[in-house]
Amino acid sequence: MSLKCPVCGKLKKDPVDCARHMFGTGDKPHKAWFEAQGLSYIDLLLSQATEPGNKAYIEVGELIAKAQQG
Amino acid sequence: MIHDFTYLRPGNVKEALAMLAQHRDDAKIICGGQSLLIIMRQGLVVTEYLVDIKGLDELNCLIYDSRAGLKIGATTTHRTIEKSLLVKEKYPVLVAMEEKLASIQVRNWGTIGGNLAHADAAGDPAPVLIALNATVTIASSAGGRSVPLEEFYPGLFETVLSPDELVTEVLVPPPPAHTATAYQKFNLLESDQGIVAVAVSLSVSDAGICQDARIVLGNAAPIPIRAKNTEKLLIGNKLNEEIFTKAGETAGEEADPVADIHASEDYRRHLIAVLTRRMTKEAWEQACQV
Amino acid sequence: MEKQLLRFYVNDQECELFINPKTLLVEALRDHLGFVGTKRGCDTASCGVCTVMVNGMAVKGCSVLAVQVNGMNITTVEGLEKDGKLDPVQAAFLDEGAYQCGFCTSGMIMSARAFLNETPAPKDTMEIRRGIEGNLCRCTGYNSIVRAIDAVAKGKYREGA
Amino acid sequence: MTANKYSVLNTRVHNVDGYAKVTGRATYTFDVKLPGMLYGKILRSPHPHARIISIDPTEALKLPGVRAVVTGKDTLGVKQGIWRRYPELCDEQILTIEKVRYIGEPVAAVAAITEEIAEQALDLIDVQYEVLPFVDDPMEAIKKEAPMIHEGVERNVNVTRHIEWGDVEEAFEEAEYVREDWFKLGGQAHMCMETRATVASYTSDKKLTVYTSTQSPYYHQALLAGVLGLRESDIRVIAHYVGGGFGGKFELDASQFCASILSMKLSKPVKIVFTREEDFVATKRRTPMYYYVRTGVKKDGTFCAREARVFSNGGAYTGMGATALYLTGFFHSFPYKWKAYRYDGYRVYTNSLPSTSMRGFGAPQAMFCSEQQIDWIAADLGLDIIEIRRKNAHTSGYEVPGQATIASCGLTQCLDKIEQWIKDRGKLPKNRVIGISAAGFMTGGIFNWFDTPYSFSSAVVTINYDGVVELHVGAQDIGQGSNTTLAMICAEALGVKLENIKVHSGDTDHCPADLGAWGSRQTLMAGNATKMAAEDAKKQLLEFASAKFGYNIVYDVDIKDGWVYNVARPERGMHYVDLVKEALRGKDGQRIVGRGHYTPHRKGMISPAYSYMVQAVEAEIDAETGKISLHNCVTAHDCGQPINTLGLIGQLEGAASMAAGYGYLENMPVEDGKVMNPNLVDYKIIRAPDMPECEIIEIDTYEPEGPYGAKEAGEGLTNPTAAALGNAIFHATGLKMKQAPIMPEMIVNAFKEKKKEGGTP
Repeated sequence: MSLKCPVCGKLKKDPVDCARHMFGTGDKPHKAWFEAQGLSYIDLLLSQATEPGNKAYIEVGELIAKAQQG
Repeated sequence: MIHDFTYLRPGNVKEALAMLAQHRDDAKIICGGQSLLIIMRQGLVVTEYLVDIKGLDELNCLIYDSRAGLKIGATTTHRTIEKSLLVKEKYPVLVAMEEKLASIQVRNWGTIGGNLAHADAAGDPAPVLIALNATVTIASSAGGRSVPLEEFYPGLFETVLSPDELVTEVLVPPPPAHTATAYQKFNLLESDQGIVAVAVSLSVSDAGICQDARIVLGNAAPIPIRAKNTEKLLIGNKLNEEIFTKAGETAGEEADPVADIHASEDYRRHLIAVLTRRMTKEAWEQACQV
Repeated sequence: MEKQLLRFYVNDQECELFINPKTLLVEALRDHLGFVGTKRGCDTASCGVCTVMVNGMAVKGCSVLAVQVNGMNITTVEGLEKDGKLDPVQAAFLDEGAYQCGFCTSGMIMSARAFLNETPAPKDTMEIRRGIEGNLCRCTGYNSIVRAIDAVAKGKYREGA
Repeated sequence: MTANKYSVLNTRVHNVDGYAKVTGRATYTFDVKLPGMLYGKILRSPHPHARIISIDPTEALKLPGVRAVVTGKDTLGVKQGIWRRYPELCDEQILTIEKVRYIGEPVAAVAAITEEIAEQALDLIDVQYEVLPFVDDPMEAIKKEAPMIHEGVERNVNVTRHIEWGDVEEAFEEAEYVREDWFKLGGQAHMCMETRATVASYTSDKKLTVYTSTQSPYYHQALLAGVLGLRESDIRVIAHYVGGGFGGKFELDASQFCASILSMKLSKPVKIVFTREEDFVATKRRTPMYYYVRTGVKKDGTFCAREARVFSNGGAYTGMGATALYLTGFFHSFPYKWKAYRYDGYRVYTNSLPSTSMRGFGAPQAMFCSEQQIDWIAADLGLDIIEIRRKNAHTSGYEVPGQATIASCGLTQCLDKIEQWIKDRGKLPKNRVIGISAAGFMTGGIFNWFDTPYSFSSAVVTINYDGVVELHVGAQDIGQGSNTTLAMICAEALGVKLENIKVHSGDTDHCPADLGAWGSRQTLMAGNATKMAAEDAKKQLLEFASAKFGYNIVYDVDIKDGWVYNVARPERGMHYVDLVKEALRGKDGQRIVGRGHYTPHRKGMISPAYSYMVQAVEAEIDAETGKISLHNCVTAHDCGQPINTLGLIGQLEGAASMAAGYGYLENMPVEDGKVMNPNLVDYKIIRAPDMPECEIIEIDTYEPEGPYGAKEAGEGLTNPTAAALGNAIFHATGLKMKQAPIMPEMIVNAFKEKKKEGGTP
């Protein structure tokens, strides 16, 4: 299921891919999106970095997907 | 940055001793200066007078006498010892040690007296010379004395020299019959200072028994130390692999090394054990042949 | 501190200096006499870029007081070329590409020259390697330098060869 | 090897600066002495992290001979960095104003009439600090409770980089064997023989001349303009001879900045030379990293998926570290085809000396992990170490998805040659064992984080009346021999002898802008610019020749070895010098000028071309002491068309020496933020007796983007050696060495561990 980055509109192939893009870009507007959702960009980034699996990406991906479906 | 000093160049030993007697604690002796200048640059040594004995040719000599042994004048360079056919024939271990001491440039200018008086626990000559039972001759304007090299170092970077004294020569007794000395240091690079070093001198009786042993550990304590328990283990025995291993273990136990960035205390003990075993074996095999 | 009169020979030229006795040989050569071919690279007598010959012996110019070489003959890299002709060691370094940044080269060439004077026929390349162990080179990995010294030892640059 | 079709390329020549270097005539910044010159020294922080309360220079200024003391407050306070496109990554004030972030950070600088007085004055400057808690390990620095090193940078995460292609999860599911490992990679000092050095001379007409030891005069011209508030073109950077760089001399350093600031204050030349200790503690270093690698393969050795995570110890500032973070992730996939690949890199600020680019640029760390893990996988699956590499090797025409297109690749041939070498080596002496590693590397970076408006490389060729060619390039010779390589390319392209070429470089007043010597870019980029300039000049000459000869226009005219001729009838022609003389007359006396430039376009994310190599290291391991000695280091190497034969060998051997150092000698322990071995007694550089023989087996390929088909050599070869050594140890002992450099004590401890676990060593 392809979807757009909620910040810059870049088309991504799936929610996880989109979340990776948002973390990876990590500039001010992208970071601001996390804060606007009540999330901490840096906490999620480091939980992704230090914990096994893909938890943070999946969590954020789901959030983006839900927002775009809604 | 080297602090200013007044430079004194004595024309002979007597003059040098007079200068030391006059200036005592305010004076330092420079010979080759290969270590001294480094620590002076670091500001670790500051002196009012620097007495330069490098040019004292009366101390630049290598003399062998079958009764007295080898006399090495204090200003004799490492390179002179290394290249000496006399030394190579009588004390091959000294040549082998010198060949791996720092670099040719340092050996060309640095002297045996300066090296011993610098009292660096990682220095190469001291362990070997202690294993060879060397003594140092010390002079002062009041007279002279002779000190076994083994007793020359009371502590880290310290010697028994008083401010008015000068090392004039090193005396190495003639090698007893059926004796061999082996030396090895452990380092990462060929001619680097040893992380640890071991010198082993063994004498074998006609009956093939270890009659005497002198084992010296370098950089294994604040000063070069004799591994006396290890020596006891060897003396009176016919040596074999089992004893070599036991000797290594014992030496590792009686060493008193400290940790630094190059090696932990444990690793140093381990290396001492390995090198002691290897050098004991090497010295034994050689001693049995000569 | 009392300045000292120092008279010595640099590349066969008689030189006189009246200097602070703490002046190192390399400082006398570089700062007072302008022989800047000799470099400095450390403060621990480790790197060898300050190597010059004193009475034919390689020594590190940073570990010798200038006053200690009073009356002696110093050769620096500038003194190797004779009558517009490179010393064989210099020619061999050129031919083998035994230098890169060049900062260690002067000292390396002096060590090589002194080594070959003393050991004209080294028994193997390990002996050559030991001959230059006091000189660090960060660029070449030494092997081209060893080849250059080996070529000189093997007579490639002998007159008429 | 095929016969050489070139007259100049791939022949043995003396480097164009060789004579100056073997006679001691080459003058470095270290040797520069200007009339009235003062000497500068830098006061450095003793604390890893502290707030500066006050700096009082009063007593220092009273010392006779002291001319000036400057602090951050005397500067414009610009936070600078080399990633100029990204202001948030420009984070370093070279004379810091508010805080110090590592031990050795400059806080003040003194100018005096002698170096000694300047040094004495440092002790008289009174600095009051409020000492702050510090953190010097990245895994600690990302914790919530860690002190914040840069305001607003949460959890000290400086930069993150992510690379991904394919469906990683799916590819791991396809894998029949998965292994994961953590690695720890150390720092390494560039240890240039010439320490950082600058002579800055400012005159009241607002012109600044800066002699400095640099890899990129243009970068330093531009960076200095930014921090000093001067026009770029009013700053002249001169670097005729540079005593080594290795990636450490293209960011702004404190010698350049402080000498310039002092000179501007005094309108006198000021010289600052770093001591060896300063060069160790207060420059930058190879980036230490924690590396997590998870790899999935099929039982037959086909690579399916790889996932890697890196936490790099960034130290106090960004420097070039952001690029190293990206490149390590990219090259961790090299030189193999992965169906799916994911890399997440995190660069973390710590209170230790900053990390940056160093020869290999992140790749040696990547290869140490990757290439060892491949051998471990092969061992677990019972596969041959050459075969598993061959099966997954890059090939010409391969596209690294979304990242790069590999135009030329000789990796398979490299593997074949090394396999053959190992076979021919036969039975090894006792305690010896061979380990191998493959690697690849870039030929110049495409990225323009510096935001230069100029071409990446430019060259100007001017032909004088006597046929002598003045080649002006902005490329910088730091010992790698670029001046010679470019002269050879110029001579070949023009058809003249090498002796006809004079190279001018290392002077921004006279040479065109060029990004300089880093990332293995000069042979390809400056080489292409040079070739283009030479061809431009040649075209102008040939126009005259054609007109003069009056041949039927279907005939080609060319120049080779100084002879201008009809290609179909080579005996018909004239000497090049005679042609030049006539051509100049025809141009109303103007000299012939050719221009060339190069900027990569449409070449992917990283680089226009990639070199490949496989190395075999024959090592002796003393299992009891852990001592390692190297006996052979053989490399099969694809650098496209070799240009400078001797220079190529020298670069490869030199790379091997530095890489071997990274493998088993060059350790940079940091305790409480302090580098513990900042001198050449305790920091071990390989010396001649320890250096193994290095046989080079050249693999001929042709790189379409490179000048005459040439690509990178000399940087890439810092990548495989540490891994090959690790593999040698693995095959000798079964030990898996997960930390570089591999110190003997680690081997001994690993044996002990293994014994404890009940394994047979």
